[in-house]
Amino acid sequence: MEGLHHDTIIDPPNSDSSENDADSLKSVEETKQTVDGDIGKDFSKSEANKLLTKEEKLNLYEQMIRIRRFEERSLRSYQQGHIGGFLHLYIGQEAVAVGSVSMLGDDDHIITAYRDHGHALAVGMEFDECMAELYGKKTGCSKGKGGSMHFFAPDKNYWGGHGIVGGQTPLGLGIAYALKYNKKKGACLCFMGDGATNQGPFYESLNLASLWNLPVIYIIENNGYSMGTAESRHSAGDPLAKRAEPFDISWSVSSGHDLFEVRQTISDALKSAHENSRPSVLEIVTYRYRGHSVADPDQTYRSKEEIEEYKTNKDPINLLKEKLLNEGIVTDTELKEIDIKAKGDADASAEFADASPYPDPSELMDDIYWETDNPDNKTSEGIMFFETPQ
Amino acid sequence: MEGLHHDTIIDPPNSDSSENDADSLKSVEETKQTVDGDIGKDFSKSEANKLLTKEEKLNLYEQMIRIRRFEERSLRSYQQGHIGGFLHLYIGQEAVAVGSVSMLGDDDHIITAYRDHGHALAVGMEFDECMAELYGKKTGCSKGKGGSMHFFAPDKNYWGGHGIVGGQTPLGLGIAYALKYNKKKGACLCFMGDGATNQGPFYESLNLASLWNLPVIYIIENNGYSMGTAESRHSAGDPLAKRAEPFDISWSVSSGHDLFEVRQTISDALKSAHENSRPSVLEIVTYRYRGHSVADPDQTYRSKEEIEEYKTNKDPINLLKEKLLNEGIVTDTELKEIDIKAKGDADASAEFADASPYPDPSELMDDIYWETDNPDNKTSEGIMFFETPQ
Amino acid sequence: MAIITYREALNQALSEEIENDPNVVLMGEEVAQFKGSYKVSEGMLEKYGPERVIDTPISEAAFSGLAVGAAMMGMRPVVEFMFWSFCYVAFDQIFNNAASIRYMSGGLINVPIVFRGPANGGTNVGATHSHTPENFAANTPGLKVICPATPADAKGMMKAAIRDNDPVCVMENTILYNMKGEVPDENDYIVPLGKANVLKEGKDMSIIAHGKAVHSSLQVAQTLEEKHGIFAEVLDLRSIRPLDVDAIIATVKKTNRVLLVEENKPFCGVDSQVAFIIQDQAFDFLDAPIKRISAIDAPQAYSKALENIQIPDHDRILAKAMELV
Amino acid sequence: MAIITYREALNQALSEEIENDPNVVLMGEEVAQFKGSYKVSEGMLEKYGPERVIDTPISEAAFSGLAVGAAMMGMRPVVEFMFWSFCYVAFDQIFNNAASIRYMSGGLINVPIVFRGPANGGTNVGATHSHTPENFAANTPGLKVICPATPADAKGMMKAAIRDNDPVCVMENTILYNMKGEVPDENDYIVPLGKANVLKEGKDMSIIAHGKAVHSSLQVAQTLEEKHGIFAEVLDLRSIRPLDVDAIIATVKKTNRVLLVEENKPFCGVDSQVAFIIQDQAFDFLDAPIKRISAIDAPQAYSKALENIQIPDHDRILAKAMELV
Ligand SMILES: Cc1ncc(C[n+]2csc(CCOP(=O)(O)OP(=O)(O)O)c2C)c(N)n1
Ligand SMILES: Cc1ncc(C[n+]2csc(CCOP(=O)(O)OP(=O)(O)O)c2C)c(N)n1
Ligand SMILES: [Mg+2]
Ligand SMILES: [Mg+2]
Repeated sequence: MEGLHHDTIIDPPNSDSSENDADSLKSVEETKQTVDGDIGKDFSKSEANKLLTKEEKLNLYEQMIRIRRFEERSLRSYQQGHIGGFLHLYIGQEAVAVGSVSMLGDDDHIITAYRDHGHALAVGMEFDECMAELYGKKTGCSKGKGGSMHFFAPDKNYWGGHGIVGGQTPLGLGIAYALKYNKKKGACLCFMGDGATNQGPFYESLNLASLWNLPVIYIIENNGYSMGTAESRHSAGDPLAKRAEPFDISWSVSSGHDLFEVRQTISDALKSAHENSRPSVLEIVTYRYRGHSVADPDQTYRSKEEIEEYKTNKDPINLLKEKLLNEGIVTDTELKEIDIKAKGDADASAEFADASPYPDPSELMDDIYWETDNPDNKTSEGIMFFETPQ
Repeated sequence: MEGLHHDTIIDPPNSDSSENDADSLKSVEETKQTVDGDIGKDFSKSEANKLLTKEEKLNLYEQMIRIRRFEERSLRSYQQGHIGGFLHLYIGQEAVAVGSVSMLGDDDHIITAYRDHGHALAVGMEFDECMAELYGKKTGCSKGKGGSMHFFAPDKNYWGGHGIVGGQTPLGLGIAYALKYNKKKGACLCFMGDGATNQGPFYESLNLASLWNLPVIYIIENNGYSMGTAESRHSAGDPLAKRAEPFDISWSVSSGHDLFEVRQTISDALKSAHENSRPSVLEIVTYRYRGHSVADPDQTYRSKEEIEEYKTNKDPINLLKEKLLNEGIVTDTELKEIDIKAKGDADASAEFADASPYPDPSELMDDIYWETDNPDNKTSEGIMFFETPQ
Repeated sequence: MAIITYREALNQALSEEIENDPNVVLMGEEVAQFKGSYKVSEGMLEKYGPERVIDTPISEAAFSGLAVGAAMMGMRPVVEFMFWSFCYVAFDQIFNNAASIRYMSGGLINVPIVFRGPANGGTNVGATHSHTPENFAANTPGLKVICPATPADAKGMMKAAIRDNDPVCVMENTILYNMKGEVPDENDYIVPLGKANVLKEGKDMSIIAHGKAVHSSLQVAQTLEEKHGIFAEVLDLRSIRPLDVDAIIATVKKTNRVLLVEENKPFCGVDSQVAFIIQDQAFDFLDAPIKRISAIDAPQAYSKALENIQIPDHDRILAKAMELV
Repeated sequence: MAIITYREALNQALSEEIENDPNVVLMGEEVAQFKGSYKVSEGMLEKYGPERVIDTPISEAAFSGLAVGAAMMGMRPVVEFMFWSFCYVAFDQIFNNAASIRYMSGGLINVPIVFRGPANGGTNVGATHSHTPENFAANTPGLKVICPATPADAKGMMKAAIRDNDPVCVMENTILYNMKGEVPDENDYIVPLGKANVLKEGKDMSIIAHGKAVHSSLQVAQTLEEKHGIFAEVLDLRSIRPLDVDAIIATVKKTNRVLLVEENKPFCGVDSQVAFIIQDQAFDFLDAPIKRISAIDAPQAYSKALENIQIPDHDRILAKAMELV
């Protein structure tokens, strides 16, 4: 797999631990050593997973398959012309969002980039509001104003969906800062791509996170490519997560094909965040099956074989399915039913979106300022808008 | 020295060497081990210094003392109201600029930040043009348009003088890029402060430098403070130069109080740049005696004792002076004469600056566009300026 | 009412709002231990502690974005830029994130944040440190922009900005920091955004300005009156977005002649927009073309000999005013 | 003269200049192996190799600055932004370094560089990807800014920009990339910067536009003529800085009525400056206030239902034109 140096699990870091958080660093490091010691390790029995019930496991499976079916349906809608702009599909990466979000407590928050459908559904957003958003409809989660790249659900601790590469990395820091300021025992998971590690604000954020002991967890979803640029062509040094080390931030590399491994990785980092208010950088190796966006013809930078290889041997949904079947706790029929329901719900959401109204032209000027949306509480005077719809 | 963790020479890095430049990395690493193994080591006998003649050593001494006298004179001029805006003095750091520049060949270039008088004089700029620039006079190196922060002498491979912290780091990269593109065996020395390591573009630049094998040498002049903020309050992790490591860039930490050590450090990095087109990050530990700028009352963030301690024990000019006297190759009188001449020239430059005319109002509109400065070669039409002096 | 400096007025506003609301914090380079590079936050670290008054590394993009993230969570951060010029290294965080997140989320998220600091030329600090980006901010829907010109406004508008539920860019001026004036002590002294202020009544022409240009305009108005018997009305815009268009149109209708003065660069400076609005809404009331004075259209020069010419001064404004009559 | 697309015209210009001058290189995200996200550089990697056509990581600040540094050394880099919107993360490098280094060095250093890429809304990519910063660039002395609207101009002006010894910002439009037109094949086909173009002669009003708005304006002019017997002159500014003020004033003096159309946001958009200039220099020739149409003053919306309204379209322009007569 020429050009790809992202899919190897490497040595654990010997990051100097700063004094006040030796404990948590140790706990993270122990995990790393486990990871490293045993690449084929069965994480389903690890600390974070050993108590999962059948229902919980099925639910995790269901979340992944639902994300996939939702996105497959959205792709068809795009091809049918119902969706415009960008559509960045998460297909292949589902275990990362689902595994991560499944570990979060009430005071944990998440923020991500533009490839945000998976995280949105994982936090519990509904198909309907998401599909409607893609259709640019009034019933969309962002009233049709944000589109694919900008799903938000602050009531579910989900802060978007951000289109500028790396632009969310300081925002995630700020969420963590606010949690700490308010004495919450929470963390902010800030997702980003491998390509995003080349945006400067990420490093500024790492420094601040470590210097101020902020509970932010940067998760590099390393799918091997920044658009059409393989990791080896966009980044010097390996692995990417190691870029945290000089800032005295604990880091690790783990597999994002295995839901259980993702959960364990996140669990360790959350502990460090909750107990010692320390940041982490987690590189989670994954793969996207589709082009960068629907507009990417996907012909210049990787081979069909490479994609097939991932689909066949590393698909996170298949891997989980096999595990569950091998454990003998579920039947094929149960899994099929889940799938059928997911497809049905996806279709229904497309119908919902289709039937929903577009925002009214008058709504163009809503949601810009709190103040103009709340005229009764207006405190300023003067003109706020200089060209409005007639 | 509370808050200061910058003045310790630390363990050599075990930076993974990328394949194509193992040689040069080794040579840099060997040096580091030497540095580390022997803090009080006498670098005057090291590779880069052992062939220096008496004249050459005296010349190096002279350059340092001239920078100091120039700046002391500029401070007086500032206090007398002849100089406006900012004035960031380099006093205490002279060995870094002089040592570095003394190693450069015809195809080596340099660029720095706003604390740029030392580098400017080291590359051979004249007192007169520099002092006149501070005075905002027409005879200044930048015709009075740049001021203290913006000295330039492209004819001497000196590309400024840049006011935005970290903003020069991509420019230095570009100079190195152009050298390589033009198949020159040269490098670009890009100087920056410890505080500047917290600007994102620096990391973007490190990645590009390593990925594209560009002969840029980042020199972090670590004087312990970013304005009033001690290193330990602005940066997580130690040492700063280690931030290069995840990008597979060779780095080191060395003393900037010893001119000979600076020369050796630069020499090693230049070799790596010239022979293997590899970047380096060199942290050179130094100290500034004066406030951040002349406007800094210097009362909130460090003690008088700390400053005195440096002046007494680590002053780069004194250290060299003692060495030369101990070697018995110069007499006190010779050194005094150099000093007297430096002071005289500094005074003369202040007189020159004072006597020089201010730029004419009409010159306000010069130097903005090449095209408007070269009306005979104008290719565009239309209006270029929308408010001009009457 | 005490007579205090613009700097002290800002300090009062910041201190009072920190006391009023536990969600307010002040962060920026050198604001705490160093007391602020321009001493605006002097004494605040001692009074409010390092949780409320926070020194940052030189990482404008990260701490601006951090503050936006914190504001999304309900905090009300005040971010100091040592110079507004440094917004150029944090542009995305301010002009995309602070400005558009409310819109892109369909109104789900508010960003109650203040970005503040000096935005001016005139102190011989050269091209990169003398930007006046009020026009860039005002061009950007989602942001509000104000330029208080007096100590009282510095206090009242800063407090309004901090209490505002939207992102507000407060552009101050290092040259005004030492200016003294009467400033109400009340904790509830608020000057609402978007309300222009007639600082001098007149009938012969309107001089409209914002920021420090207000003071040069007042001097010119005085000269016009004393030396030429011309009565100029001086309108201080105070706020750029929202903009008090009513007040602008009212003065134009009264005097029929307009001179716009600003220290912004000319091309698409704030006054280009003001000029457009005036001719659009008061065309028939104009007895002469609208005239403008702005900074001379070169990068800001270091030499005082040049920069003194560059920033609109009394004589240049006066000469232009005389063209109008 | 071949009929080719705007995209092909750009490709021709870039290719010819790479062939003409060994100092010219093209760099940006996905320009080489991926053939350009909008395929502007298709085939160029194969023809000119990876030394001349260079893929970069997502590090706009670093590669923009790198290019400025290389330009200082005498190279003539062409930097592609996938979207001009991304200049927000490289703002300092463009708006400080490229713009001011010549000035701050007293003219010792030239910065012959081109920054190019699409700068437009209208494709449902939302607020952060739809910026039109031609006004920000034109506000900044030291930068030049052009917005070619036709395939021929795309070629001729891009070549002029690359040969120019100053930094030039070329703002293209993704929606125009597929537009076809006659484009001279000559290697020396140059359209000079700063020369506006009368695309349709008329006598009843002047419609002045730049970029894609030129085409909507032409349609409106046709409707005006066919449906209302009104003959509008359409002036394509082409270049924002330098600006062809003579051409602007000439058409105004001819028609006495002006409609300015742009896709920029209104407050301090390019046309606010154009309006100021017109009323300043042709006040007595104006029979009515200058009217403007710009993008609706909200962050760019994703939903096509909203964005279609947001960008000036035929009907909105027409309605405004009818107000003028
Ligand atoms: C600052 C900026 N530059 C460029 C882009 C265009 N862009 C969008 S996604 C992308 C690639 C990002 O790759 P990666 O971070 O690996 O995330 P992935 O798409 O693989 O999830 C690029 C170049 C952007 N949105 N923002
Ligand atoms: C982007 C930016 N932010 C802030 C400043 C203001 N500033 C100038 S120098 C400086 C401190 C820099 O410290 P360091 O990099 O250590 O260099 P030193 O002054 O010690 O040489 C600051 C904050 C600036 N010029 N640019
Ligand atoms: Mg990726
Ligand atoms: Mg320093």
